[in-house]
Amino acid sequence: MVAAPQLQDAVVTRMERHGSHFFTIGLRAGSIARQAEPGQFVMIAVHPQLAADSGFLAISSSWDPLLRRPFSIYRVNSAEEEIFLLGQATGRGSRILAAAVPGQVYSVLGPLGRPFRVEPGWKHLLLVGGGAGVAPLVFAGERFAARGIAVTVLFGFRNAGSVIGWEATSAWATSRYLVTEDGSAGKKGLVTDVLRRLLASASTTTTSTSSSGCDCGHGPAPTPARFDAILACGPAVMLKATAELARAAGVPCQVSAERTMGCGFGVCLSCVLPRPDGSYALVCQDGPVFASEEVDLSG
Amino acid sequence: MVAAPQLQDAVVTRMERHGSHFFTIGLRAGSIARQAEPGQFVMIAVHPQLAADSGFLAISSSWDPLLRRPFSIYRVNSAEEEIFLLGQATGRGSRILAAAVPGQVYSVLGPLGRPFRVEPGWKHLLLVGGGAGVAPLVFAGERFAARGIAVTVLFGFRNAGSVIGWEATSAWATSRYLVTEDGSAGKKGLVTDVLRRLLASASTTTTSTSSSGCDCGHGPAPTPARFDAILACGPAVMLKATAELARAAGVPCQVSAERTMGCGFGVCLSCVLPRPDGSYALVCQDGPVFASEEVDLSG
Amino acid sequence: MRRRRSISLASPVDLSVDLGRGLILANPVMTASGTCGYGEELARFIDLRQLGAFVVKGTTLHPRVGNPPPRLVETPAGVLNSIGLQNPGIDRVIAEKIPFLARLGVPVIVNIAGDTPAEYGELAARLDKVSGVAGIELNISCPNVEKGGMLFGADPQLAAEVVATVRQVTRLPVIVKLSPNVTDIGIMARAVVQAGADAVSLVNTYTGMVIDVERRRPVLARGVGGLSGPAIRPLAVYQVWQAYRALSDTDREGGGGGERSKVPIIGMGGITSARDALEFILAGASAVAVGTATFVRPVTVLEVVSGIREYCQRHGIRSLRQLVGAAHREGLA
Amino acid sequence: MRRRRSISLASPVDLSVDLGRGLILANPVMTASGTCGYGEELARFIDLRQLGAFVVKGTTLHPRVGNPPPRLVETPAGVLNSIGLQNPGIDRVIAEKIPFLARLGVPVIVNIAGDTPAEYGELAARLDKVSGVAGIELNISCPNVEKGGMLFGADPQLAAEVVATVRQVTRLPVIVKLSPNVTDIGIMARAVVQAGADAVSLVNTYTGMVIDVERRRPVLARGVGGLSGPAIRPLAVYQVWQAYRALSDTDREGGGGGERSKVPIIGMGGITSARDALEFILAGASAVAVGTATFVRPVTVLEVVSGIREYCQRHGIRSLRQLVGAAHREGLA
Ligand SMILES: Cc1cc2nc3c(=O)[nH]c(=O)nc-3n(C[C@H](O)[C@H](O)[C@H](O)COP(=O)(O)OP(=O)(O)OC[C@H]3O[C@@H](n4cnc5c(N)ncnc54)[C@H](O)[C@@H]3O)c2cc1C
Ligand SMILES: Cc1cc2nc3c(=O)[nH]c(=O)nc-3n(C[C@H](O)[C@H](O)[C@H](O)COP(=O)(O)OP(=O)(O)OC[C@H]3O[C@@H](n4cnc5c(N)ncnc54)[C@H](O)[C@@H]3O)c2cc1C
Ligand SMILES: Cc1cc2nc3c(=O)[nH]c(=O)nc-3n(C[C@H](O)[C@H](O)[C@H](O)COP(=O)(O)O)c2cc1C
Ligand SMILES: Cc1cc2nc3c(=O)[nH]c(=O)nc-3n(C[C@H](O)[C@H](O)[C@H](O)COP(=O)(O)O)c2cc1C
Ligand code: FES
Ligand code: FES
Repeated sequence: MVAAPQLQDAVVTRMERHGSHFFTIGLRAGSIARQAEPGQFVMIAVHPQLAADSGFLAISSSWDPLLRRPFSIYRVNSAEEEIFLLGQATGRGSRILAAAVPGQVYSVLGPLGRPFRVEPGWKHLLLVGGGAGVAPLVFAGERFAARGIAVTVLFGFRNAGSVIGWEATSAWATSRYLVTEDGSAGKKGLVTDVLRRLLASASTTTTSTSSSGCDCGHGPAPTPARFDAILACGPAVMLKATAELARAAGVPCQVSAERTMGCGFGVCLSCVLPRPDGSYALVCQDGPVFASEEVDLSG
Repeated sequence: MVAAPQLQDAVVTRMERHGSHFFTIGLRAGSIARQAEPGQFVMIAVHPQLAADSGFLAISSSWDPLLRRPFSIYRVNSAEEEIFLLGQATGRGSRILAAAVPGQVYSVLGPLGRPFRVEPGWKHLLLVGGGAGVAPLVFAGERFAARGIAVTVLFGFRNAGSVIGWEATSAWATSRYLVTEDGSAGKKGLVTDVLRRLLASASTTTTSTSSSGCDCGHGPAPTPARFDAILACGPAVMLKATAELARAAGVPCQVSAERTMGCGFGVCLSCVLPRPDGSYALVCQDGPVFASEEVDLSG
Repeated sequence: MRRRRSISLASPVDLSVDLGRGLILANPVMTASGTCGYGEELARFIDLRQLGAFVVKGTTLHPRVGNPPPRLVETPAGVLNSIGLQNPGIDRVIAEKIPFLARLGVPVIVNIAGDTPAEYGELAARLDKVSGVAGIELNISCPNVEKGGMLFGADPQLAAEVVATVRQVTRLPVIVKLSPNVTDIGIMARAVVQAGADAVSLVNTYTGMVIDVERRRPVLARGVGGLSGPAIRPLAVYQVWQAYRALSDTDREGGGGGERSKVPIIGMGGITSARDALEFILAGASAVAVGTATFVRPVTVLEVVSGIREYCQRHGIRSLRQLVGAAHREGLA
Repeated sequence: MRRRRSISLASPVDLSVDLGRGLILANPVMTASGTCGYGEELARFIDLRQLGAFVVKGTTLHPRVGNPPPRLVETPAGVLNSIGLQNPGIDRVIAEKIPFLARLGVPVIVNIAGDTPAEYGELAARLDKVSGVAGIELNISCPNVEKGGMLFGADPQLAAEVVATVRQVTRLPVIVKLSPNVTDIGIMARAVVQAGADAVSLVNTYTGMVIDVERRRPVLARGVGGLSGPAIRPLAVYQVWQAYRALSDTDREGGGGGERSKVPIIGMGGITSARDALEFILAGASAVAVGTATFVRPVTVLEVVSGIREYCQRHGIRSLRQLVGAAHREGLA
């Protein structure tokens, strides 16, 4: 049973902007930091909060944008009761949030959703991430590696300027593969190019050194037997391709899906993803992490 | 002819909070700083601005609160092309603005409205201000004193904790009178109590030392002949009482009025104040400074 | 000037509301249908027993999968939704959903939607004796389904027919949820009250559309959706104001002799705080519901309860009833 | 998938709009009546000649002082106003206000409001030969005056009567400004077009109310007001969508043989940027107007012009006409 989500006023402890679009924000959110599991997310209000109005309850400083925004938990610093989010400033809400300053207070709801599920006996995980989608994978890698599981990382980005979350993986990854669309960092190509080779080599060899090598500058790294599971997060088209390759290779695959979310906790019914049987799953409650065959990722 | 107002993106140069409600904000706004005259105001968007949306023109980061807020120009630092506003955090908009941080960019429209008018030959002005209403008077005193006009200051506040703009007057005021409603700073009472005495003594003596003395701790100051005019700004009830006392004493009185403003530049017709003939004046265009007999201050 | 009695802050305030047919709520604040599911999700954030009533998601005779996504798009200070009444159907709602709320003891109002008057009747009949169900809300104003919905909500005769059908099969209080997408909501309010409604609730969402200019088509899969949230509040307050005027001369069916009884109005649309709720009450609502704000801040509905209580204490109001419609009486001076 | 022709960014885009009776605007963007006075104030911020047209403040036969304050109150992402048609009367507008705009050469559309059909006729007749006046907009939808206004705007027969009266006395293009406070705006649109309107503009403001809970009465002196601004945009886009559908089968009077001519719709309600304007165009508007956004950012209306041009260039659109109503045609997949 996943712990109950909390509504917390969280102080910004750190705010860093990376390149022109990404930012990482640290928030002091004790009970979320304590309970969060990899794959879970928070809903954060994009405007800082003000104190209560005299006599009346001021909910937010502004009603536009109205909705909170979902962000995966990227890292947790338990000692400091901090959570970190890795955000991409794209639309109105995330750009407003990107203006946060340490010391300001933001309202955060979480942790929400179902986390990645690692089964007993799993020894080697492959994390496949694209863009800001690497966020929950970094948390997952850190946590699961600490439990002694081998973790291979395969991250893809548009170009060198948008590489994010990569440094954080060096502390615990068994092997790391970096690709960019234009080849300006790591190998040129898509994650699926590398994934295809990784799965092929893993299924034909029992113990091997990665044939494609590690493009992160650390030289070839040893790759254990085969992957017990793939955990993936990123653009829908990447998730779909990853799921298909995984299925073909017979490797269980969990994907973290994204959908417009009105509430994040199951009451608005907006975040639906079709199941193969035509009914709908709620990304916020049944997900965001799904076994890839549970949902129709193109729906 | 008053110069044309400008729409400017102004960087916050300074932000200070005073007590629990007041703040002064410095903004780099070249053409406004150069053109502004005492009594004029700006309309400021309460949310910081974001860069333009790719391909589309992003106007503001948020549409709620929608309207700009009017603030009098409190001081001008011409050398640095800075304007200062003295704000009171009361409702939603001003409280959001009060969260401004140096370096952020705010959209400012101004200078707007008609300034205080000082006629040739005027030698002594009395400034009567209450609460945040002292803002345009500080600018007026500074400017007119620099032109060699004697300026007496009479400011009233609720209590010691809400005294604001008082320090700034010491550099140029001929005499200063401070009152608070609870007597926790200056003399206990209302500005009208002191005003009544000032006008009485001024009209009976030609050259006098203020009979009520200066309550600001600087000891009695010399008061020249009589006041050529009173410039007043503050709560409506104070303005009305001041205008009446001025009329009785035969001293010309200009008041800076406040009204909800939709636009600040004459197109929404929301900021109306009745004239004695039943027609309406626009506070943003015909004012905010009016000769006290031009408008019905209770309307 | 109004006189203010100086009473202690701790003095008790009577917040109870009589919705008719014996349904008395401890306080005037409820959840708005479709914004709080069937209670289990919200129960993780608040104690549902402190609500005046819990209004469940719109329920139909047969299960509905709802509309394809996207179902929701944000608008300035609002959201546009097209959920399409996704729900497990009345039988499963009765078997699996209502017991949870019934156990808590919070009055449950079931929001129902049908394609025909007969379907509304059938739904109401099945609910009539279900333990825990305190009232029925007829959703005749959903803009997000092909049939029924809006049609009934915009036609006084059709609406009256639905109400009359339901009235015959249930002794539960019947609340009719009105659409604001009409020229005169007062006509609709009178029609349903004359047909036997015990109360009216308003507003449901306003029909709207957002277009994705890059893809040159509506964002929502079904094109149109229903607008809710703070953006609509001034419109909704006005609709309650109008409905209150229209109902001022209309007796509640069975109101009997004696004092003229007003038909209670449940006001909603963009409520985010006690202040907002009080706007509706002063405009004529006896009770209020919180919808979209729950998405943003799940504790809102209880903050509204405590905020209203504080307001009454601060203003020396002993009974909330004093405030209902007070903005009409204080006049425009 | 839509094909995108790759053309140079500098390629010219035809933004012109034909509003009928020879009134051709250089671009589709105008000011909304009552939000830009008679031009002098706005001219301090923008070059009015770059506008498609300038629509002046609602003008009446006799001068009006307007409603007592407060006349405006902010709402979530909107404003509620009750100005009450303050204006100096038609004679002074003709003598003192129009010459300024006429000299600039921007097409002037005069928004008029009367208490009776005859008054509309009288106003139109006086404007018929005034130099610089390019069109007349009939405001049959103002919620802020006692008589006329809304009454005409909610009744297709009364509205048609007003239009027919005006049609007889002027050869200027007649635009009818519709109220959104109706069950079906399509019925109103058809009625006024059949009565001789050359174009329709929509929406005027939505009737709303804000209550001051501390004073327990409406904030606005007249109680109700009209809601405008971003808050209403999704509602207004939908109304344009509906009007476009309704008018798709309705010929423009005098449209003559040959190709079926659509009646142009001027869309407005919450436009703050080119993106917003494009929503209206894609929903079926041939032109758009910017109202409340001008208060917040006086340069908006010109930013919309340049933003639309950029959009067309980026998407390889040679003529804006290709986009009008395109969201209907691209279908909902
Ligand atoms: C479970 C989950 C976890 C996520 N984790 C991350 C993360 O760790 N880092 C990160 O950068 N992004 C993450 N996203 C995506 C992020 O929520 C969106 O980028 C963000 O909501 C966009 O908001 P906006 O205001 O910038 O865009 P706007 O275009 O202004 O948003 C308008 C509306 O669309 C919704 N929306 C827009 N894009 C998306 C999207 N891709 N997914 C879901 N809703 C969207 C918004 O929430 C909002 O309701 C996650 C999404 C989900 C559902
Ligand atoms: C010409 C002029 C100069 C001003 N100069 C100053 C100044 O130097 N320092 C200062 O602290 N205040 C000044 N004010 C008052 C200041 O504009 C208001 O306090 C402020 O707009 C309140 O906004 P809010 O968001 O805090 O209140 P809210 O209650 O959220 O505002 C809601 C609406 O009411 C309007 N409003 C509320 N109170 C006032 C008011 N007193 N006057 C006008 N509109 C109001 C707001 O502009 C807004 O449109 C001035 C007002 C005017 C008209
Ligand atoms: C996502 C969503 C789903 C809704 N579903 C229903 C419903 O099933 N039945 C109903 O009567 N109203 C439904 N409504 C309308 C709300 O109950 C309420 O009338 C409306 O949202 C206005 O209130 P608000 O602004 O507080 O949300 C729904 C509203 C939303 C936003
Ligand atoms: C303060 C104000 C005054 C208005 N006056 C008029 C008017 O005189 N005549 C008219 O037809 N519409 C008038 N309108 C309506 C606008 O022209 C426009 O239809 C409406 O505001 C919606 O557009 P917007 O959201 O861009 O403001 C007025 C609107 C506002 C806000
Ligand atoms: S986001 Fe509301 S139900 Fe999932
Ligand atoms: S504030 Fe708009 S006219 Fe004065």
